[in-house]
This record gives sequence, structure tokens and C-alpha cells, in this order.
Amino acid sequence: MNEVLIYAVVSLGTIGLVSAVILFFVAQKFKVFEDPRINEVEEVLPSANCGGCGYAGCHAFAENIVKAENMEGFNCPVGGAEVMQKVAAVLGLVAEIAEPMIAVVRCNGSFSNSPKKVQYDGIATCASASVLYAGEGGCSFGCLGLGDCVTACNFDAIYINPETGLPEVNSKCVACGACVEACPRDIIELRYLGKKERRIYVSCVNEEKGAPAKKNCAVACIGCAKCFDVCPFDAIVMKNNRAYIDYEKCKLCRKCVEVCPTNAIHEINFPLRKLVVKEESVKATTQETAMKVATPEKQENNTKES
Amino acid sequence: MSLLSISASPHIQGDYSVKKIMWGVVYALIPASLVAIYFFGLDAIRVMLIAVAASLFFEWLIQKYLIKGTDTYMDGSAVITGLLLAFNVPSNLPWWIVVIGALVAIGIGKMSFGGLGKNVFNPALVGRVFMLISFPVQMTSWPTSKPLFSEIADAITGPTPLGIVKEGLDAGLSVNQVMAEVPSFMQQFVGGIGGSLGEVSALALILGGIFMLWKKIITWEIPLSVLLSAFLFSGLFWLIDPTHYVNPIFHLLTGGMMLGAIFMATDMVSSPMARNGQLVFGVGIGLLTVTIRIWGAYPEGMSFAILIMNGLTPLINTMFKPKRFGRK
Amino acid sequence: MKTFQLGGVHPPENKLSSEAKIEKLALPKQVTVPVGQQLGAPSIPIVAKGDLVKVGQLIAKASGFISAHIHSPVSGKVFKIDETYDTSGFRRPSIIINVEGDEWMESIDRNDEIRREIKLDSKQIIDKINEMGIVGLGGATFPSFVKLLVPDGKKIDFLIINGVECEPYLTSDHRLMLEKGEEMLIGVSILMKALKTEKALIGIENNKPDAIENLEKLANKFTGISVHPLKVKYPQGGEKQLIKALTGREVPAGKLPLEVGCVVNNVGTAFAVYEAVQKNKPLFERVVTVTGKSVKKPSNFLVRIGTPIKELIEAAHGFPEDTGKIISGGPMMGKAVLSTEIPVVKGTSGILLMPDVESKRKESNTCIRCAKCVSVCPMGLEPFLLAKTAKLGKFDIVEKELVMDCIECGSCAYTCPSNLPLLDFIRLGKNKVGQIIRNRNQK
Amino acid sequence: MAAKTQSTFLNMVVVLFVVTAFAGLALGSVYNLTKEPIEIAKQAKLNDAIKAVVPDFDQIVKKKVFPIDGNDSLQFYVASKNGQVIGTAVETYTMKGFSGLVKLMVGFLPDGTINNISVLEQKETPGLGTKMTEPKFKDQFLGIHPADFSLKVKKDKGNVDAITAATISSRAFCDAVQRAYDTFEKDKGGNQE
Amino acid sequence: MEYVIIIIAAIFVNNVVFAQFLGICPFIGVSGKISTSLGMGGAVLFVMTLATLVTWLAQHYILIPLGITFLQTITFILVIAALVQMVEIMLKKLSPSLYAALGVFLPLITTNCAVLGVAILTVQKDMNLMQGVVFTMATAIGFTMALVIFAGIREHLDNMEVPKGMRGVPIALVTAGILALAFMGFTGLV
Amino acid sequence: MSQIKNLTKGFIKENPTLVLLLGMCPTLGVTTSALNGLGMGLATTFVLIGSNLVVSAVKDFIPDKVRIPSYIVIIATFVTVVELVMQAYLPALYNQLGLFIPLIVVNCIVLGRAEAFASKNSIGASVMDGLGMGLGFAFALTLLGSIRELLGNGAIFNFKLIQSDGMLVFVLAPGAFIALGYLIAIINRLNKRNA
Ligand SMILES: Cc1cc2nc3c(=O)[nH]c(=O)nc-3n(C[C@H](O)[C@H](O)[C@H](O)COP(=O)(O)O)c2cc1C
Ligand SMILES: Cc1cc2nc3c(=O)[nH]c(=O)nc-3n(C[C@H](O)[C@H](O)[C@H](O)COP(=O)(O)O)c2cc1C
Ligand SMILES: Cc1cc2nc3c(=O)[nH]c(=O)nc-3n(C[C@H](O)[C@H](O)[C@H](O)COP(=O)(O)O)c2cc1C
Ligand SMILES: Cc1cc2nc3c(=O)[nH]c(=O)nc-3n(C[C@H](O)[C@H](O)[C@H](O)CO)c2cc1C
Ligand code: SF4
Ligand code: SF4
Ligand code: SF4
Ligand code: SF4
Ligand code: FES
Repeated sequence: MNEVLIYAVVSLGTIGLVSAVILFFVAQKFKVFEDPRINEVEEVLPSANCGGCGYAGCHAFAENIVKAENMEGFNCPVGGAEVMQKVAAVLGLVAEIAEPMIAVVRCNGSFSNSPKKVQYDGIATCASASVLYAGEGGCSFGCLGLGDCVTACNFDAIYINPETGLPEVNSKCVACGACVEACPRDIIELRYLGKKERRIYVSCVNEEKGAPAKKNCAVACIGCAKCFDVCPFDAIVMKNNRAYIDYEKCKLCRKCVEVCPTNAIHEINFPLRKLVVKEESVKATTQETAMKVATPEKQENNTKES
Repeated sequence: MSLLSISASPHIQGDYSVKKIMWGVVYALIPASLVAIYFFGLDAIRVMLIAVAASLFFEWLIQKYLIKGTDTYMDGSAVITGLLLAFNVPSNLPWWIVVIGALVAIGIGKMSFGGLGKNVFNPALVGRVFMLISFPVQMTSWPTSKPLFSEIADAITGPTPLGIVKEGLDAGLSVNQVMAEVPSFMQQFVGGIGGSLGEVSALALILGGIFMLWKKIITWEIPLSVLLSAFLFSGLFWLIDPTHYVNPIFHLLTGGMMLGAIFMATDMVSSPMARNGQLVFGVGIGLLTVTIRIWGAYPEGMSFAILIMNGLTPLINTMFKPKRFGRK
Repeated sequence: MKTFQLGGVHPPENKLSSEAKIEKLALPKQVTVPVGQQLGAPSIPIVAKGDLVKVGQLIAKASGFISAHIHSPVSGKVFKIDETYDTSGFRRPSIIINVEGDEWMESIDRNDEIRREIKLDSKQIIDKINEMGIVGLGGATFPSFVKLLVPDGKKIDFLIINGVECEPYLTSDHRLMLEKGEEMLIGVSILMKALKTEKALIGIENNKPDAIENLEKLANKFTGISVHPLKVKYPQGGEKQLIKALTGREVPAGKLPLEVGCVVNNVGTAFAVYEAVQKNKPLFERVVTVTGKSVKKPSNFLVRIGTPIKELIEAAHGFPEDTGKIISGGPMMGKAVLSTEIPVVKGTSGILLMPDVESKRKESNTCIRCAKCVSVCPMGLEPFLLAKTAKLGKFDIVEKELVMDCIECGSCAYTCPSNLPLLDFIRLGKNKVGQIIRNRNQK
Repeated sequence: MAAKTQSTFLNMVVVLFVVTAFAGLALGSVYNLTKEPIEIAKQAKLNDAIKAVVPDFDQIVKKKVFPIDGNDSLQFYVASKNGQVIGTAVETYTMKGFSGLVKLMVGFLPDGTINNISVLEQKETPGLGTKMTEPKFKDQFLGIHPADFSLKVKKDKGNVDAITAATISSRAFCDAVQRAYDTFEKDKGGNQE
Repeated sequence: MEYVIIIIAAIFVNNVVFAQFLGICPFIGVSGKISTSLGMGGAVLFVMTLATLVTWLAQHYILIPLGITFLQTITFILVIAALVQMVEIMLKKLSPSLYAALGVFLPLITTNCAVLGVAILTVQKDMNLMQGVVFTMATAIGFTMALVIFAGIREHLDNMEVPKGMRGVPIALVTAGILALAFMGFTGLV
Repeated sequence: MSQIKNLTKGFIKENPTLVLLLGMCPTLGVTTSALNGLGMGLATTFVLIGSNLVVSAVKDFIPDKVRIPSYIVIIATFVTVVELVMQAYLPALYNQLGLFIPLIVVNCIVLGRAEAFASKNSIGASVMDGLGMGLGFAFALTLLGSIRELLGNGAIFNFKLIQSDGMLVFVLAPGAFIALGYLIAIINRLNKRNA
């Protein structure tokens, strides 16, 4: 061995030794504990950072669930049960199985059902328009059609149908609730996806009395309570001149759908039945009956897409 | 009757428009263009036409095929960019360099950022500095002015007054010795000194500036702060040692000082929004220009100074806010 | 000539109706009186369907401190109490009265004679103003008596009377100052007495030289009232701007004029105060300008509250064919209305019918950062930045950039060469930031 | 995966020591292997430079250091053939380049005529100043005698054609050559060793 | 005067980022916000100065005396790595907020060319310790300046709708290019 | 993952420079010509392969706390080897690349691959990964070098294609940034189209 070799080995080795010693002691002295499971949980999460879980992004969710040490109230809507099971595995817990949900748009004030009375000429955000005026069709509860919900959705799951001017939800929806939050008129609601993706809901949130409601929109809920009367399961609540179907109680029997005089109750993904259209509603709106039949079909198609 | 329309207040709009502003600048550039044509003849027309046409063409092309926005090429801003680009180059610049300059100005300087209003840097200056550094030979061989109708033969190239001074001082000559070789202040003011198309006549540029001030296209803050700070800063050194530092008036009248202060630093897109910010911006340009002129390798520092301050503009905008009503 | 320093614009004045004398409008067949006409809590109806009411009879009571009484503008029978459409198409509870005759409450002094002597003391005046349901007629409909309650330890140096009327088109204040100058000045004296202040400054823009001249002449008879011509500049009528223009004082952000020893009232309010205190007359009618470039006879009407605006338009010789937008108020701050069925309320200062071509917003481009909006903002804000960040949903920045200081004057959107709907976005930001602040304060 | 070594104090220190020591060993060996080639490469470069600027020499290449006007010293390589000095390669420099240092090897014939010049080191702008290495510029110095050829660019009233748009580099080049010549002249007396 | 020249040269004329191409990764990575870039600049200033100090000593008291300058690279990087890790651990404890702000980028300082580059430059240029430290600090200031200017521009661009294809890194690089163009104006100042 | 995939992913899809944006300094600093880019790329490839190999071989013996320092030492060793060898046999290129050779140590790609790949994978896979990433890096550098040389000097690999001076900017700092910016924009677009 020559000199250079010795110097090299000794000096480098010494430097290595010294750094290791110093590092060790510094590390000892300034130790900060961070639960390593936080990172593990975060790795399992889909990193969509959509906030659908109610926390500021996936990291915050991971932090909180690790801190809580239990799964209660924690759900990642994007990942669904599968991901929650993985998270549970990391934490050594059992995952609650949350029933899958989807967003529904509870307004059917399409161009034909609720014709334009004025022309909006401002910026295209529902938040802005909803403060400014009732809406082009005159209903001050209805959809403004400017798509704040569409902007809010991170999953391309909601879009405005150019023919109706209303948003429609497709099967990409992960029920994160961003659109629910975004809608200034509280039109969108998360409901159970339902068996075979079948759902029944009142597609109107108008709280006006029958006459003025009907004046602006042919398919408004007029608060007549016929559905309320017919429901065998007490799933329908009447409040503020409108009916609301509780999705926890609804057994999808479709009785209410038949009795609604304005066709405000929508059923989705049910097999088509013979068109039993009642006299009065035909008189009221021929166009909209066709609409109503068309809507479920469209949704069905959407579901099939993926 | 059509449907009533609904919108939030205000319900009326003033009659300013982007087009009006931009074409206003183009009108303001006319005196300087005429002077350029007078002194550099057909060459000036050639360079200006090529620059404007190329700028318009690239703006249209990129708009249409790359960013697919609405057609804005006729709003006049590209015309200004083209004209100012032409104003910043010697009249004998080969046509293809002018075209490259326009491509860089519009393509890199403006459209890469998204087009009108979004660029950080002054597009014409991006083009100009790019050319200056890419083609130093062509960009720094200035034809001596060759007034229209005069007999002087072509292709005599001569340095600009700033170049003469820089060379001279670098070679160790005193100010008096070098100043003997440059045109008089009067000549510099009215026109006829060698240099780029747009910098030969301070008078024509000032006329354009007054027009823009009158039309409220620009405000006084930026031009004045640039000129004043450059004057004071160079004046300070001149007072200390007049044999090594030239007269501040010389600094004001030569090179791109007037062109930059009146037409290029004032580009609203790339300058600060608040009044105090604009003053800071202007002073920064003045100081940097003089610094580069006196100590740097380049005889002229206006373009660099403006670009650097363009880069600082976002910071200035966050640090200098308008005077708020009812707040300290 | 005095004016405020920061910002401001000068839109075309278009005061088409400035020569039109105030006319009394014929009584309508039915009036719709919304119970929420003032800033603050809606009032509570105290009449029922079928009740007979007289002109000036209390029909709805204030429901809280910041609220106001509402009096019947007509005599007749209450047809129903139900929701009706407001300016924006929302449904609001209103009292609908079928007009029968014109029978006034006996307490109201209907004599045309001017009553100059102020008998009541400060406290009584304030109570009277409250009782008569007076709200600010300058636009905000803020219950006037609240402003007059000066907290202990605060002293009011100036009562400022807002005769600026800086909005284009509108002329109701102008006509009032010409035709009811003296009554208005007595109203001012009453307000001075209520506030226990010696000085009142009346600010009038010098595009109304006749009003200035009239009031200057009359003011000589009063002590402590002076008239100040102001350079024409919008939004000089904004109270902060007016205080700055007249006194040089700057109301600190987020604070009331009280902070700098001022109270601002509109000339219309002063006149209403005169009528309330001297004539015992509640606020149930007001002057409304009906105007527009295609309107055949631009007019100023004295109108009962609750009259549908279509009747006003009829009286101005009809609805122009080319109308594209109807605005309640002026073109800078007014609200676009959905239909002509809506009633005149206490805050209605004018009805403007805009021709179709003018009413459509011009196509907007991108911001060219020309800073014009910055230079015209009377509050020293950066509208382009507020609008952009609000649009992008960066509400933390919107808040930091002081969006809550915006007085929504619209100067920025008016001036923008790119026709950007700046104020739309700024309002959006203001709403969101307001929510955020409220949520934060709740925590 | 095999169980990972834990982060105990001993493990840490030992591992890091072993790794570094091993690295030292490996590098020391490579160094020993490459030491010679590196020396040779350096030497070769110098030799090439000398060879390029003086006429064919046979044996000795002397190294000398001559101080010049108080300043730094320059390296001289005196070449001789058959015992006769046939030229001197002077390693000269200037700091006046566009980017500072420019190092040249200037070859003089015994009478002071410039035989050839090669550029040892420069950091000038590619495409501008770097043109000093090209024959087009360099060759104008061949065979001239600085006594009757002003080593200044034409702009400064000398005889040298500057590189277009790179006057600064050209000046620097001249400056370095001038320094070499001055030192060479000054040294002439004691040249014989 | 000598120091003034070193400082001006290091900050403006030969700016690390715009002219020397060192530390580009953090320049692109940490320049999203003005506040973070200031923090990063501070961290770099601190680490860089410390690193130069230590490596200079190592060079002059170990490597040169022992004739093993070929170990320069490995020695320097080892020393710097240990140093950064130490700073990181200490910062985590002493100022969690600063640590949170700089987050992942502290370890990145190890792999920031600027730190090692400047340490090597200092010994390459034969600077003495004082010059080396001044040079390093000026370089770090130049780095911070570039970072902050750039962060300002990027915050601004965040509010602009930059065309899709150019959004993010491409426009950042183009902007850096134009800034570098502008900084060429300082050529020749020293 | 198949070995081939380990090798090829570094070229376009996961190209360390153009997609992952690592190792920007050498990318910008040495690409004044295609040849320099290639030289730098190959030198880095060598270091990558070597360090990946050693790291994956010794990964189990290294405690976590000294992981990074140990990896760095390993990398630095290979870098110094490259340095010495180049000095000995390619002195001209060594002078051209200058400071950037020792800086390979801190090239984020090298440490990044050691950390992210070699410390978790077998020796074979790690070598392939190193080779792939290295070649990807070399490819990017050569590409950028060619573009800059072409625009700046009208040549590629010193082979003059255009008989004029070219645009000087591209040889200088600003041109490096600008050229890389547009190159990345183009690659992004291509990747999106493929995906
Ligand atoms: C909650 C609230 C409380 C107020 N209190 C007072 C007050 O005590 N004294 C006063 O002079 N004005 C008070 N004001 C009125 C404002 O100063 C102002 O005159 C009113 O909002 C209308 O102004 P504008 O038309 O300029 O918007 C109050 C306003 C609000 C909204
Ligand atoms: C932008 C703006 C413009 C205004 N212009 C006027 C005006 O021209 N005349 C007026 O009396 N009030 C105007 N106001 C309302 C005043 O700020 C203030 O509320 C009013 O003068 C207070 O008096 P009042 O309570 O008697 O209505 C304006 C308010 C704003 C925000
Ligand atoms: C980026 C850049 C690099 C330059 N590099 C050099 C150089 O290496 N050598 C040089 O003499 N001049 C260089 N210059 C040009 C000088 O700044 C100066 O303009 C020139 O040397 C003097 O001009 P002239 O030769 O036309 O008289 C460079 C210019 C720029 C813009
Ligand atoms: C007062 C004024 C000055 C301008 N100056 C320039 C200029 O120096 N360079 C330029 O390219 N465009 C200029 N423009 C045009 C326009 O603002 C510019 O192209 C934008 O930067 C493009 O977004 C100017 C416009 C105005 C109104
Ligand atoms: S549609 Fe609504 S709930 Fe469904 S994913 Fe989109 S935002 Fe979330
Ligand atoms: S559902 Fe709500 S958010 Fe969506 S378009 Fe309609 S109003 Fe807007
Ligand atoms: S609306 Fe608000 S932001 Fe716009 S000018 Fe008026 S106060 Fe300023
Ligand atoms: S006025 Fe309009 S274009 Fe000008 S800065 Fe403001 S928002 Fe932008
Ligand atoms: S390569 Fe230089 S900082 Fe990453």
C-alpha cells in the first residue's frame, strides 16, 4: 500500500466516522416523532385531494384518521369501500361499509318546462346570478344552469345538457359532494345509488305555493301531498309546500310517481312501463311528459358507458 | 320586443376600448416614423413594413393554430410591437433577422404567455435583446443617417453617439475629447444622429408622448420618473468628475432613452399598476440604464433595464399598493 | 372647486328630465306594499285581509332596532297579504291594498303652508322620525333615526346633506331642491337640532347651477347651513367620498361617518323629515324620475309607495318599443328589474328604460392591465386583481386585497377598456368573503 | 427482503466508516492507476502547444521563469536544435478577455519574429470571442515582428484586424502577445543561461 | 473594493441561476410562492455559507497537505450531506413552522448543485477563506434574488390563463430564459 | 416489471429530464453542443449504473439513518472515478464539461434512482433501470445539445449544416432555458397524445 492509499482510506474513513457520530447524537437530541402510519395511509389514498371526505386534502385526512384511531365518520368517497378497507388494514381496524351514493339534480326546469322570461347578461356563475335575480325562467328556487356544479366537480361527472340547460350526473360520480357544496340553490343532493342504481326523488325544490310555482315551471312540485298520502312507508315529508322523499325510508315502490299531477317525481333506471299518462298533466304539458320519459333512458345510457 | 336583459350594475360602459388605446399609440408613433423615413430613406420603410407584417402574421398564426383563442391580431397591439421592434434596430438589418425578431417578440415574448395582457415582459424588447445577443454584428452596425433626397452614398456605417463615447472612454480618452466627435445636443434633439430607426429624434418621440398623455393612454409617472432619475443619477457623476462622466443631457437625448421612457416602459401590460409602483419602476429603469451605460459592456442599457424591471413588476405589484381610502 | 381626490369617473350625464316639474301621479287601482323596504329586518304586518285602511295609517311595524314602520300609502281595503315579486323576481311578503277614495289620517297636516318653527326637542324629533317610518332616500334605505342616535362621547361636527345626485339620468333630488328648497332646508335644521350640531354642509355638483343658486339664496335665512358646489365626478354621492370632498376627512375603513364627526343624509330624506316632523306625515310617497333616451316624456313624479312601475311608465307616455332593460335607480348603481309589475318602494329613486342596443353588455376581452380601473377606484382598490382572484376562487387573496372596502360604485367596470364585468366578480368575491368572515367570527 | 440492519449507534458508525473507508480504498487505487496517464495527458498538451509554435527542435526543452516589469512571471520554453536555440515558446496570459483570463503560447524566433501562436485557455463567448482560436484571426500574426507591427486592433490605430463584434477579445489577444514580446525582449540579454 | 467586485459579480453578472446554471432544480421547484422562496433562499444562504466554510477548511487542512485533492468531490459532498441533515433535524425541532414551509426541499439542498458547486468554485478560484465566504454569501443572495423575482412572476402567472401547452414548467423556463437575457445587460459591470 | 420495460421507460414516458424534470443544471449547463451533451449523458449513465448496482447490492446492510450519506459516498466514488478517467483519457471533453462532472454527485437523478429504485429492487433490475434512465438522460441532453448547436452554430456534432453563425443566444444561458422550455412543452404534448 502506498501513502496516498493510506491517506485516502484514513481521512475519508475518519470523516465518515465523525459525521456518523455527530449525526447520531444530533438525531438523538432533536428527535421529533411523526407517526409513520400517516404516510402509509396517504399512500393508500387516491390523492385526488378533492376534499370530499371533509378534510383539506388526502394528507389531512390521513393525519386525522391516524390520530382518531378509529374509522367512525371517516370515508373517502373517491376510493370507496375498497380504499377504506386498505386504510383499515394499515390501522389494524375494521372498515365500516358505507353504502354507495350519487349526486342527483333536483330540478327539471328545462328550457321547455320553464321558458325564459328574461335574458341574463352577467357573468356565468350561479353564485353570482342567484344573488342577482330569480332566474331566467322566473323560478327563484330552480337551477340557473350556469354550471357552478360542473366547475366544482373534479371527476367530469356532471355536465350541462345543452338541450335542457340543466346539469346531468353520469356514472363517474364518486359522491364527493363538491357540487352539493357549490350549488347556491341547494338543488343537488347525495342519495343512495340504490339497488340496480334505481332511485326515486322529487325533482323540484320550489317552496312556493302551487299556483305561482306552476306559473313559472310546468313540472314544479305544487305541494298537493298526493304522493304523501299514497306512500305506504312514510318516506315522504311535506314541508314548505313541497314533497321530499327520504332515501333511507323509500322502498322504491313507485306509487308516488304515478300519482304526481305534475310529474315532479322522477324514477331512474326502472324498466319502462306502459305510458299511463293522466289527463290533466297531458293538458298541462305535453312536451314535458316526453322529457320525463327520455331522462331515465339517458341516464341509463350513461351508466352503461363505463 | 325581445326579452328584457338582466345584469348587475353598472349598466353603462365608457367608450374606452383596447382598440382605441392601441391605435392611439400607433398614431403617436407616426412623427417618429416620419423622421425615421426622412433620415434613413426607403430602408426605414422596408424594416418597418417587414416588422409589422411579420408581427401580425405570427400573431394570427399562433392565435389560429396553437392557442386557438379569439382573433385579436387586429387590435393593434401587434402593430405596436412590430413598429417598436423596427424602431429598435438599425435600418440596414437584413430582412430575415427582422422576421426572426418578430417571431421571438410575438411568439416567445407574447403568445407563449397567452397573448395580449398576459405577458410579463415587453415583447418588442424581448425580440430586440434576443436579436442583439444573437446577431451582435448586424445589430450593432448602424448606417449613418442618410437623409432622404441627399447624395450620400449607401452603406457607410458609423457608431451611435453612445457607442463613440463608450469606445472613447474605454480607450482612456477624456470626455472633452470624445464629445468633440459626437453630434451637438441640438442635433440629437431634433434628429439626425446615427442609431436605430426610432432613436434619432427625441423631439418626434416627445411629440408622440404628449399626444398619448393628452389622450390619457399613458400617465406621466413612468416616463417622468425614468427620465428624471436617469438625469439625476448621471448628473451626480458628471458633477463629481466631468472628465470621466458625460453630461446628463447627453444621456437623456441619446440612444433609446426617450423611446424607452415614452413608448416602451409605459407598456401597460408589463408595468406596475399602482402609481407608487410605477414610480419605483421608472426610477429602477433610470438607474439601471445609467449603470449599464457607464459601467457595463454595452453602450446602451435601456432595453435591459426595462426587461429587468418588467421581471420585477410582479414583485412591485405585491409590494406597492395604491393609496387606499380610509387606511393608513 | 372641491371634490374628492381618489379615483372617480365622469359618465355622460344625460339628465333628460331635469326641466320636468314634479307631477303628482294619479292614484293607482291597487298598491303592493312590500314589508321589507328598508335595510334591516322586514316589518311585521298589523292589518289583516279585508281591513279598511286610511292614507298614512300604520300597517306594518318595525321588527327590531334596525327596521322601520310602514304606513299605508292609500286608503282602501286590504286585498290580501301575500308574497309578490320584488325587483329581482324573488317573492317577498307584501300587503296588497285595493284603493278606494283618498282618505287621509286626520293627524296629517295637509295644509300647503310652510311650517318653519321647530317645536320638538332632539329626542322628540328622533322619535318622530322613527314613528313616521323615515328611511334614507339616497339609496340605502337605512332607517334614518338610527343615524341620529349619537353615542355618548361622540360629537357630530357636520351634518352633511347629499344633494350630489351623481348618477346619470336621475333628477329627483335636483327637482326637489328646486321646488321644495325651503322645506328641505327646514328639514336640515330639524336634523341639526336632532344631532345637536351647528353646521350643515350641502354638497351639490355644479351641473345643477339652478339648484345651487336656489339653495344658496334660501340658506341665508338659516343659521349654520352652507351650500357647496362640487366638481362633477361620480361617485361623489357616496358618503365617504362626499365627506372627503366637503370636509377633507377620511372615514377609516370599516368605520361609520360618525368616526369623523359626520352624518350624511340625502336631500330627499331631509324633505321627508320636514314633512314628518312639521306635518306629521309618514313616508308613503316619494319623487321618482322616469327617464331614458327613448322615453317620450322624461318626468319626475310624486308617487305613492306601492304603485306598479308600469303606471309611471304609462304616465311618461308609454313604454318605448326598443327597451332592452329596465333599471330601478341609475345606470351606475341601479338594479335591473324583471317586470313592470313591481311596485315603487321607499328606495326607488328612478325608473330608467334603456334602449336595447345600449343595454347589452359589450363583448369583453382579456385584461390588458392598463390600470384604468385602479386609477378610477374611489376606494383605492385594485379591481382587476379582485375580479381575477375572485374568478379563480382565491378568496384568501380577495380578502387580503380588501374587497370588503368596495362600495360597489361600478367605476371600475364602467371604465375598463376591455369591458370586463369587474364588479360582477368583485361582488361574487364580496359575498364569499363575507361568508368566510362570518363563519370565522362564529367560531 | 432480508432483515434490514437497524439504526443503532454502532451499526451506523460502523457502516458509514466501512463505506467511506472502502470508497477511499477504491478511489486511492483508481487514482494510482490514472495518475500517470493524467500527468502524461497534461504533459502532452503542453508539448503539443510548444511544438505548434516553435520550429522543429530536437532535444532539450528548457524551462525558465522570467520576471517582467515587476508583475507576474511568465514561463519560457527555449527550444534548440543541435545545441542551437531556434525559438522560444512563451506561456503568456491576460485578464482583459471578455470573460477574464486568456492564456496563449506564443512562439518567437530568436530575432523576435512571431513564429506561431496557440491558445491554451480561454472562456470567451462561443461564436464570438472563441474565434480567436481560428486561423482566420490567428494567422495574421504569423511571421510578423512586433517591432514593426503595432499589436493593437485597427480601432485603436494598430495593425490587427479585430474579430467582428469581438473587439474586446481581440484586444485581449493582442495584450497577451504584447506581454510575451515585452518579456521576451527584456530577457534577451540573459537569454543564453 | 475587491469584495464589492466579488459581490456584484456573484449577484448580478454571474448570477448562479441565470449565468452559471447551478441550483436550477429548487429554482424551478420552490419558486411557486414568494414566501417559500424567501425561506428557501434563507436556508440556502445558511447551508451554503456553512458548507463553504467547512469544505474550505477540509481542502486546505486535509486534502492539500495530504496530497489527496482527488478526493475533493467525495469529501465535500460528504461534509455537505452531513451538514444538511444536521440542519434539517435541528430545524424540525427548533422551528417547525419554517420546517413545514420548506418541507421536502431541505433535503433537496443536499442535492442542490449550487451548494457543492460554489464550494468547489471557491477552492478552484484560489480564494482565501474571507473571499470564499463573501463570494458564497453573495452567490446565495443572488440565488435568493433570482428565486424571489421568479416566484413573483409565477404568482402573477398563476392568475393568468397561460396556454395549456405552456402551463407550468415550460413557461417557467421561458420566463427564466428571458430573465437571463435581461441579466445579460449586466455583462461587463466588473 | 420486465427488464425491457425498466430499460425503455426512461426514454420518453419517464424521461428523467424532460418529464420528471430532474438534473436540470447539467441539462442546461453543458448542452452547448450535441457532443458535450452526449459526453455528459454517458458519464452520468456510467455513474447511474454503478451506483444502482452497488446500492442494490448493499441495501440490506445499511441502517436507515445513514442511508443517504452512504448512498452519496457510493455515488461520489463513481463520480470521482469518472473524473479521474476522463482527465486521463479525454482531457479535452473534461475541460469542456468542467464543474459539471463533479456535480454529477448531486444530480437528483442519480440519488433519486438509488433511493427510489435501487434500494428496493434486485441487482439486475437496478442495473437495467440505471442504464435506461442514464440513456434517457443522455438522449435528452444530446437532443437539447443538438438543438442548441444547430440554432446557435448551424451545426450538429460539429458538422456544419448551415454556413452562417447561427443565433448566438442559443449557445448562451438564455437560449438554454428557452430551448428546454419549448422542448418540454413539445414532449408534454406528445406524451399526452400517446396516453
Ligand atoms: C348595521 C349598520 C349600523 C349603522 N349604524 C349607523 C349609526 O349608528 N350611525 C350612522 O350615522 N349611520 C349608521 N349606519 C348607516 C351607514 O353609515 C350608511 O349611512 C348607510 O349604510 C347607507 O349608506 P350608503 O347609502 O352610502 O351605502 C349604519 C349602517 C349599518 C348597515
Ligand atoms: C357609489 C354611491 C353613490 C351614491 N350616490 C348618491 C347620490 O348621488 N345621492 C345621494 O343622496 N346618495 C348617494 N349615495 C348614498 C350615500 O352614500 C348615502 O347613503 C346617503 O347619502 C345617506 O343619506 P340617506 O340615509 O338620507 O339616504 C351613494 C352611495 C354610493 C355607494
Ligand atoms: C452575450 C455576448 C457575448 C459576448 N462575448 C464577447 C466576447 O467573447 N468577446 C468580445 O470581444 N466581445 C463579446 N461580446 C461583444 C461585446 O459586448 C462588445 O459589443 C464588442 O466586443 C465590441 O463591439 P465591436 O467588436 O463591434 O467593436 C459579446 C456580446 C454579447 C452580447
Ligand atoms: C402605451 C403603450 C405602450 C406599448 N409599448 C409596447 C412596447 O414597448 N412593446 C410592445 O411589444 N408592445 C407595446 N405595446 C402594445 C401592447 O401593450 C403589447 O404588445 C402587450 O405587451 C402585448 O400583450 C404598448 C401599448 C401601449 C398602450
Ligand atoms: S357529480 Fe358532484 S358528487 Fe359527484 S363527483 Fe362530481 S362533484 Fe362530486
Ligand atoms: S344545479 Fe346549482 S350549481 Fe348546478 S347549474 Fe344549477 S344552480 Fe348552478
Ligand atoms: S366598484 Fe368597488 S372596486 Fe370598483 S371602483 Fe367602485 S369601489 Fe372600486
Ligand atoms: S381597466 Fe380593465 S383592462 Fe384595465 S387593468 Fe382594469 S380590468 Fe384590466
Ligand atoms: S441538477 Fe442542479 S439543482 Fe438539481
